[in-house]
Amino acid sequence: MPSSIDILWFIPALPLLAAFIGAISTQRMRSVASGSALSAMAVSFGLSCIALKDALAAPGVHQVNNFSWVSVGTFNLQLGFLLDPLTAFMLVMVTFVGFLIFLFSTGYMKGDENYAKFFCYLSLFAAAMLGILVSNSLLLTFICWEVVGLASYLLIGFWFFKPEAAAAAKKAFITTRIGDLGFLIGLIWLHSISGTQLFYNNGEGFLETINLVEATAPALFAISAIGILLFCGAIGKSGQFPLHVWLPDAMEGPTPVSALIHAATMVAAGVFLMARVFPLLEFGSALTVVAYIGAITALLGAVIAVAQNDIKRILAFSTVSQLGYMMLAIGVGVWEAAIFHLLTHAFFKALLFLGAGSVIHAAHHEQDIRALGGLAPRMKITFATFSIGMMALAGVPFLFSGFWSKEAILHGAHTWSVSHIPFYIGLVAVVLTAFYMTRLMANVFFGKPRSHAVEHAHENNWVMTLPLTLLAICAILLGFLGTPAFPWLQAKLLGKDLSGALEFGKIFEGPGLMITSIVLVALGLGIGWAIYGFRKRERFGDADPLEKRFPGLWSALEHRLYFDELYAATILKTNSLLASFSDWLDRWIVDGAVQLVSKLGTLLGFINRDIDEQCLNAGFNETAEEIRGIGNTYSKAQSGDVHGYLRVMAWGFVAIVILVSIALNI
Amino acid sequence: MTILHLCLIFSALLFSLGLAAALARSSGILVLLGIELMLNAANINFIAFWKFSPNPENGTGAMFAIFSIAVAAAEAAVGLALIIAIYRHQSSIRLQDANTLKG
Amino acid sequence: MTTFPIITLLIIAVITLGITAVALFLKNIIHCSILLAVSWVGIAAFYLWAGAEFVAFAQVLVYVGAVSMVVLFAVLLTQRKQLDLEKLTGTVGFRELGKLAAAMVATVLVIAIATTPLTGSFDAINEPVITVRDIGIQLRDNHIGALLIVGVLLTVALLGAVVVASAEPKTEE
Amino acid sequence: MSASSESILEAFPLTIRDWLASVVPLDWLQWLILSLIGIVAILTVFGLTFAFTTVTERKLLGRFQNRLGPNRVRIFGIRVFGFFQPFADAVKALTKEDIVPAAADKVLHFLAPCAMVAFSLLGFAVLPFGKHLSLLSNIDAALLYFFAAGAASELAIFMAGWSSNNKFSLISSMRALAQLISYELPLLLVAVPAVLMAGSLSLTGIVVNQGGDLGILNWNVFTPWGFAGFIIFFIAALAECNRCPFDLPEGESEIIAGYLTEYSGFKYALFFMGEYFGMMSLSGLGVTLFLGGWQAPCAALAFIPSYLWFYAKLIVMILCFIWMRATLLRLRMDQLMRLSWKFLVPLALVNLGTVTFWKYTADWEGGMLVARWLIAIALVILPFISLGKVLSSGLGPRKYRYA
Repeated sequence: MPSSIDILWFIPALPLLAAFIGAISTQRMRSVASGSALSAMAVSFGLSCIALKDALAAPGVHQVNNFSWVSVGTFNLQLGFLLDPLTAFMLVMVTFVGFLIFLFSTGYMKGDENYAKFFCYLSLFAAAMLGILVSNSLLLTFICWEVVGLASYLLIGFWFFKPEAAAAAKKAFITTRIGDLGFLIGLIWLHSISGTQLFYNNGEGFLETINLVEATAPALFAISAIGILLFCGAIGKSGQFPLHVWLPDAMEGPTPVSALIHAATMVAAGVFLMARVFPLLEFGSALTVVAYIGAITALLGAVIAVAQNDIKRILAFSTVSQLGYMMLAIGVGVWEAAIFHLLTHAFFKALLFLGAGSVIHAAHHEQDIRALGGLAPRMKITFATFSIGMMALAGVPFLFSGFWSKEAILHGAHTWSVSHIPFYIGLVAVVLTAFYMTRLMANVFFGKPRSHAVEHAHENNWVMTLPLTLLAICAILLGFLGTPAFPWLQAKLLGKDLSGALEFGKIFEGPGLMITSIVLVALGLGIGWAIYGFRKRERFGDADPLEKRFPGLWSALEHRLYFDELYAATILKTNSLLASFSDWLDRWIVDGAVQLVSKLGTLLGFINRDIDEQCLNAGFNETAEEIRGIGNTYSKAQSGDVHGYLRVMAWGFVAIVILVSIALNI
Repeated sequence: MTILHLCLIFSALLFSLGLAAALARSSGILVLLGIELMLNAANINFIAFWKFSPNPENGTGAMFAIFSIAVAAAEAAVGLALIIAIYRHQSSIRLQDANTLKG
Repeated sequence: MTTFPIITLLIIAVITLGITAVALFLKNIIHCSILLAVSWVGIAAFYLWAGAEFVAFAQVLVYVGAVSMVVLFAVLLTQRKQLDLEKLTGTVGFRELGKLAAAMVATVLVIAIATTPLTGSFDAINEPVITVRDIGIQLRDNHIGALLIVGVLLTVALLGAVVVASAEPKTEE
Repeated sequence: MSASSESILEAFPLTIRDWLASVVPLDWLQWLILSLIGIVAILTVFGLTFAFTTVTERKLLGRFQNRLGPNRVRIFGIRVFGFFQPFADAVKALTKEDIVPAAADKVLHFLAPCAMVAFSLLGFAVLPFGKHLSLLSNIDAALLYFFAAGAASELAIFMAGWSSNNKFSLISSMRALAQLISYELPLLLVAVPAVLMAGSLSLTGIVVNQGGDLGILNWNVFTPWGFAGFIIFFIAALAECNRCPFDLPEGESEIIAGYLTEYSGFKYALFFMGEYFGMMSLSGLGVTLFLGGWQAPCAALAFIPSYLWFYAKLIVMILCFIWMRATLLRLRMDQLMRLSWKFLVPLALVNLGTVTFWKYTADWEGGMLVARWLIAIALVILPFISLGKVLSSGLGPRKYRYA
């Protein structure tokens, strides 16, 4: 039996195969497409569990399987696969949540005419994500990273006939691309410094050699800059401020896609990457940037989520906010808490999204919470599971997983030596989270139905409720993997034995840290219920209670603090300004210069002719013509002529050879 | 000056002739033929290096030449199809006329 | 070291280069294509000289048998009036510049090659022969992936060529 | 090349050649003479065969059409049923005026017939005429060489058609190009099975592979794939030689002899010569690939020298060509294309699969042997039937798109 590191590549390869099958199956073979996708995920899940078992047997050991990809002369580029507890936990989470989402999709997308294509894209997405997880090379990570971007583009724009969906897909693609540019630059820079792309290679990967680097100022600067550049990629993918704008728009895709993107995969990629290269970040001063960006994002997402009306949009902004938490955790140096929160969040957010999908499906694609209402008695399972998800997200104490992971982050932030500002921002976000989730629950499940479709809503079939139930169970149980009393997960992730640090006193450490946050959660829930629970919404058109009180603030929040408008006004404007400037430059300066030369030639010719006619009468005519000919030739250089370009290439080749030979003193 | 030098100069001259054709002829077909010649010159290099390599018995150069010929055939087919399409579009195969994209 | 192979090589090279040079600067495209077919045969002769029999025949089969035919077809399909032969040759400055560029490239390349020191076995006339069987085994064992890819590439290229060449403007229908 | 164990007859041509070559002392001169003798022998034998094939064809066609055919030519009063006709024709062609159209491309117009004959002769270099008779017997990729040489003859036809500067000629050369390219594919594809079975591209190797104790039953044509391959080969060869029913490029009744329109006198004769040489070399290839080459049909008949067997088979092939010409009508251009691309090429591809099956089941015996034959036959017949249905279905009104 081969060890699991050798078969690790099967985990992404199987969904890729399923994607291929999905790509070639016709509409009539739809069950083949979904069947292969589901079974690929199931087998991958099984393999991931084996990998997890192997990884847990030796925490703190990074098993690698490297191979040479490109070898030209002395340049040798290696790719590889890596197995350690971080990878293994993420693998299990992604394959499990992915499998449930796939299962849910078979119900949700039943009527869609591009069913097979959908599963093809889903599998491609999963394959790329799993590729990121098992990669042992920044380059391989980047390749998969881009494939994730492509797949998310395809999935968000799956209903491309809707203009909003098409626009959202483009937005997601382009916005994340901005971040990826930073990633790419960082990657190349890193390669030029360290000469390797491998994370771990028996003491030669850059994460291992980083500790040997002397902390001189240039090295510190370079490594910090690389860290920040890599973080740019994470900003794009994980929807951090200021590139968070694509994430809520991505809700235009089918709901399982939203669940997949927001819960398990795409947004997790950024956090995972940061956790993976943590030794690199730790070395420089990039972590501070990460912490502040994370804190800002956490607050921003929570604030905006308060005033949204689309059920999926609220969840999207809560994702933005939670991702901010995770980045905050990484920034303050407790990346194991970030991963813990990532795992718990993946489950309860997938649960929430699929619950929302269930609601939407039952309510005939009604997504506006003002039009829903009173669903609690009609959809009992959905209501129960959604409530569990909501309480996990809000951080209701002791029973729900979100509480434990959030606690771990806040604890880390509190002990951060640099500043306490992120910690206080986090506390504010805790209140807001509890508040907007209460608002969501009150509007969707209580009161009375406010549209015709909702009145006739009923529970969905097992394909959709089974994933909900399973996820709900996980959303509760998973928290106990990492309680302060028993930090098993953290210990495994760090590869250290933390049992010595097992202190019950930690719970009440500091200024009553845990008590504070419990109080804050209660506060949020209380305010929320006070505003939305007691006086329930009567009609669709009623203004929100908060809207009546603070109309200006509300509309700003409703418009997501005008980020889109801001970007449209600044970046897009700048872009088109730049474009028209280039146009102008080309039209007037370049072309003008060419024209000028030719005009000059003509002028010279004219002058010549005048002299000519008076003095020599004939001789210079030819010269003038010649010069005009040269002028014409110059202006032809800009003619879009293939030959011209070819010729320039030939001249360039000659020039390069000459230069090289001069340089080499031949 | 060794024999390999002679082979290489032969191929370099052939390459330059192809380049000259590609640069100085305006008919798309002839430009394409010039490019084919350049490919052939590259093949000559492969074969020459193979002949004078220390271990010619594994035949890498010849393999390369065979694949290169196959790709050149595909290139010729597609290129000529493109020329026919251009011709249908603007009833001329002068490459100077195919400058719709000029600034 | 016998001089016979060198003389053969020189004869092949001079004839091929001469034919190619003439071919590429004839006005008549048909003459160009037919002469070029001859120069491809010359290149095949070089392969034979070098002992790559299979490559030589493949060259003749592909270039003389297929590519030149397709070229002739393309000429006939695109050249309805033979009168625009003169126009096809382009302006004088354009041609001279092109030739100049090519001449520069030739100079640079020849100088680079001539000044590169090549010693050792490059002078000896060794007679490597790769048999068809060897080529087949190589293709099957070491290059099977490349072979499959080339097969797919050729299929796709041919289909693409058919599609591109047969796409008729809708207005004509 | 020792021929000690062979009969005297078998070694006879070699003996004569070696004797002639031994006259000169110098090494390289001897080499030259050896080569020249081979070339001269081929030219003489096939030149004479060409001459007599023409007259045989005319006489046979006459018989097919219930008339006598040429029977008047006499030399010194001897008339031999008019079999001296070709010599009279040669004299006539040589003495006729050579007319070159004023608008013709003079150089190409002159080169075309020469190229035609030259290219069609190239193929003979690799054919194994007998056990020891082959000009370039050591060539490894002989089959490839044969096709490479054949590929060039298309160029000659194109040159002829284009240089004549005549609409009909141009149309005919376009037709010829399209036809030759289309039929070269099935020709090549059905040659591959023989190569596969022999494991060699060398024609001698392919012939040797068809020898054995079973005699005639060892020939490729007596296997399912060989039979199908032979039929396809025969059809494609007919088309490659522009023979009826595939004589569209010449089509006297439509395009007044096509690329031959502007040729007269000896150049015209050269075209004919090239065409017949092409026919003979292709027949020779067919004999080599499928009919056992120079192998005798059974051991008892092996006392007849191998080159005579080869020649006899060649004659039979050529007679079949003539028979086809007398029997079938000319195809239309679209039918021609469809036959090749939609019928022969797919069948040839299927045939490739059949031969693979055949090769892998070489060790089946007993009942499995019967199964092997049945499966192979089914692999040949079923595609034939289904493709035939596709080919003949949906024959609507024809569209005149090309010429």
